[in-house]
Amino acid sequence: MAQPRFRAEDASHLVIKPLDDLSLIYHRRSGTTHVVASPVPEMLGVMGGDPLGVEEILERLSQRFELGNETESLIPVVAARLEELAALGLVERL
Amino acid sequence: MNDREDHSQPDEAQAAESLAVPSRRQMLMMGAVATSAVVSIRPALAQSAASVMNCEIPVPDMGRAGQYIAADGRLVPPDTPGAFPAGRVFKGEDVKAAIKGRSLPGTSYEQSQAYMNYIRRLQAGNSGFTCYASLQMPR
Amino acid sequence: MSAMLLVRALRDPASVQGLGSGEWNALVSMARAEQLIGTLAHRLNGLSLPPAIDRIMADARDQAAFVRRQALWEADRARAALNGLDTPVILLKGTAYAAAGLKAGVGRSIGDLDILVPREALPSVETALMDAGWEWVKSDPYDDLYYRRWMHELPPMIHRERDRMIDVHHTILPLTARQTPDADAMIADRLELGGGLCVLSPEDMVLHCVAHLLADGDLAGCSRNLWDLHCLLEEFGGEGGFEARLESRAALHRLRPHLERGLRLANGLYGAGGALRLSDRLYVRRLLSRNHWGQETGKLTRLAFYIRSHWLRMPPLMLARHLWIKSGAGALTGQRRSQDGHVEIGAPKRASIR
Amino acid sequence: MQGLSLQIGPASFRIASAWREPVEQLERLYAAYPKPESGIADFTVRLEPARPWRRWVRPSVAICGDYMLPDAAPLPLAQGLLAAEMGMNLQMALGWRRHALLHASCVERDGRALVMTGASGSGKSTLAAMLGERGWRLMGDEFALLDLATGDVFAFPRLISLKNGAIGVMEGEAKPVRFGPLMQATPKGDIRHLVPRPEAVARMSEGAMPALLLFPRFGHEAAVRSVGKSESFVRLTQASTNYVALGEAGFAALSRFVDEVPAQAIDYGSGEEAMALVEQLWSAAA
Repeated sequence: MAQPRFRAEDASHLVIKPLDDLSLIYHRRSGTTHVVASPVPEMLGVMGGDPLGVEEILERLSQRFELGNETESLIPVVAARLEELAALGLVERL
Repeated sequence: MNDREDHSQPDEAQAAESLAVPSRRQMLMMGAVATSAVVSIRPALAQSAASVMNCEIPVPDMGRAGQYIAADGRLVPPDTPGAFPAGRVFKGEDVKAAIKGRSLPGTSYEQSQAYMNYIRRLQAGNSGFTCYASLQMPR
Repeated sequence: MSAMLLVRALRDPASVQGLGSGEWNALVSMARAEQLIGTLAHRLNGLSLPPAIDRIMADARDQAAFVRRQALWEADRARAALNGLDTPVILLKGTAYAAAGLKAGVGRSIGDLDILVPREALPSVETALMDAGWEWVKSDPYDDLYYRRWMHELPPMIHRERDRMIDVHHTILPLTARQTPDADAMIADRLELGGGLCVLSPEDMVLHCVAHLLADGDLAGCSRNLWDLHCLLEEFGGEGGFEARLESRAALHRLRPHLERGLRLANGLYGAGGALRLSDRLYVRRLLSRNHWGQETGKLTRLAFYIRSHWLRMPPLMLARHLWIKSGAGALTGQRRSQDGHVEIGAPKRASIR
Repeated sequence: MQGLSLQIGPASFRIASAWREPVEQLERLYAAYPKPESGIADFTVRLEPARPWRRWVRPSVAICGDYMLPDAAPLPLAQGLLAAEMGMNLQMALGWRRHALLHASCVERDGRALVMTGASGSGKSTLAAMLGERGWRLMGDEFALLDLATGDVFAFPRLISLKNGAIGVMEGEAKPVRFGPLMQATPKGDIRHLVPRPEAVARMSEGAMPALLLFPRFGHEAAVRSVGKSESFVRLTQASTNYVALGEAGFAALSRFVDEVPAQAIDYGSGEEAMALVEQLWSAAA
């Protein structure tokens, strides 16, 4: 089976406000407020409007951030966050 | 395509800016697979009574387990005369039926009345409160 | 004072300009009770109104915008959930009017999401929705069996995160009803909105509205439904040959008498006027039964329409059985779940009510 | 139906009752409050017999109006005043859209507001009532109204609803003429209403800049803990009945509020202890 690809909600639909350790995201299309922890805002940031697989997203994250762990071991983390975001409509599974 | 919002579109560059990363090569906490990274704000109470057909109301809540329920619904020490032992969990729909006059399942009439009086006294912050309050919502 | 005040304000917004404070108070309460406050607020937009009324109407427009956003998002979520099924998903009622940008959707209150799918797709739709977080609301086996056997929809489902209900229809009237609309034809003639969602054709949309108004419910929320019908007729009526197509379509769905009555009522109350038959007067009385405090009046008329609604849906013996079982659950005296007359409210806290 | 109209802060009500008693009580207790501008009310509250015969036989008051909870339990006529108050609160909780409505008490000094929120039994209402007798202007014991554009807080100074132990405390602070009837064994225990001081009513349309947010908790040893912005945010959304309905405007107002207003959780064991804590935190925030 081909790797699933995801596209983030267009940035114009999101209002992001960092507060402390957590950030708020107001999602205009749904009218919902989400309180999010890293790496969610960073993932949405690097995804832009592109359809991406898990590994591509991780690659983009690693270009901008020090990730600490081997990227290989972070694949399930990013995949889990994508599923979570897809259920909320913040990313769309393509 | 479904997005026919009335609000004015924000400045796209500005929105992109807010998504941008503060500084390069910053350490990013990735968290663990099983740890959810999102809490969505829900209305202070569920909008529809139907939504709580599956919800439950513990009598009493776990923090006060072991106490008995007096006829008027107050929590009293175990073995208080006239009070009923508790430690039961009722489904929202059973409570809803009880609001309309039935007895809670597996209880005598007086026992059901006592438990219902306890439930009616629930305050915000007690477990079961949201369930009970939303049972009273209009459909 | 009756809800004629509300009907007149909707039909001819300029007529409100002479109202006194007592009439304004009555109008606001009636419009809220009939779930037409958002519609009224849009109708009155731009008129010179007392400042206190301006504020109330601005609130109602904001609330309508919120309800609309929520409804369209819910439709989008259903789209995402059913994306992979290769089955048409047709929006019905308020969400359809809003998504298609129709006048009937302007300011309208919208409750549950109603969708129509082919009957043979029901099992896969059910599964896909449950995979995407919807779950059953009812757990009473009689209710469940009743729905599956006799109703035109699956038992209602609710989304466990968003607390929003979805009604999945496979036709537009209960299978027990005396009319049998041709659901296959409705689905075949759907209009694509783009992005994977559809609405009914104009003729079928009008006929669904008529069926919903007259052949299905007990006329709860009928003022709003009749306003929908009026708006649809006004919007589509300009298209060449629409009336003729509507009539032949009504014949196909066996809804001609309903269409005729619907046209008379919509014209009589909201349109240019026209002759009402004697039997229409009972409907009008039902529609107008509100006093200036917003209270329901005309208890007997309401009861008559409640019994009628069941008569229309079911053969008599089945009706007797249904009412018997339901009366145990308090359905005759308590609140019935209106077809889409969901009271749109914010989120009350019991803690705040003392 | 008997009726009266009244204005509380920015909101106005038309109240109809099938009985005279609740109307007479409201007329006495709300005597100093203005009537709605041009006679038009934002909301209608109706006190109706729960069943037709309940007008006369063991009269039972159903709380109805523009916004309703159909399953809400009716009250005996002796608690008709409470029914009216509940009816007005219900209209605000379900229908108000002009401000972010926070389930919080609020007092003002020097143009700046102290907002207190917490679960029932936290004592926020009693604390506001006490402060309102001790040099602060009471803005409300139940709802604080957050302006969506300016971030100011506005008052909703309805009658103060004193419960159980708070009744005795406040009977020692205010004159008897300011009290309503004692209603015993209501669904919320004993309740007695207190008319706010004349200044609170006279200045009820004046807003104030929020300067401090407290989460009080009664029944514990005195303690102070600072509350983070995101925790405040989540707690305030859960204390707001209209946050979600307000959409982006609500988001902007509430996220700005938690960003700008310092927040602290306080535990206290007595009213006097709480008064001292509040004064101390207030001077630190000033």
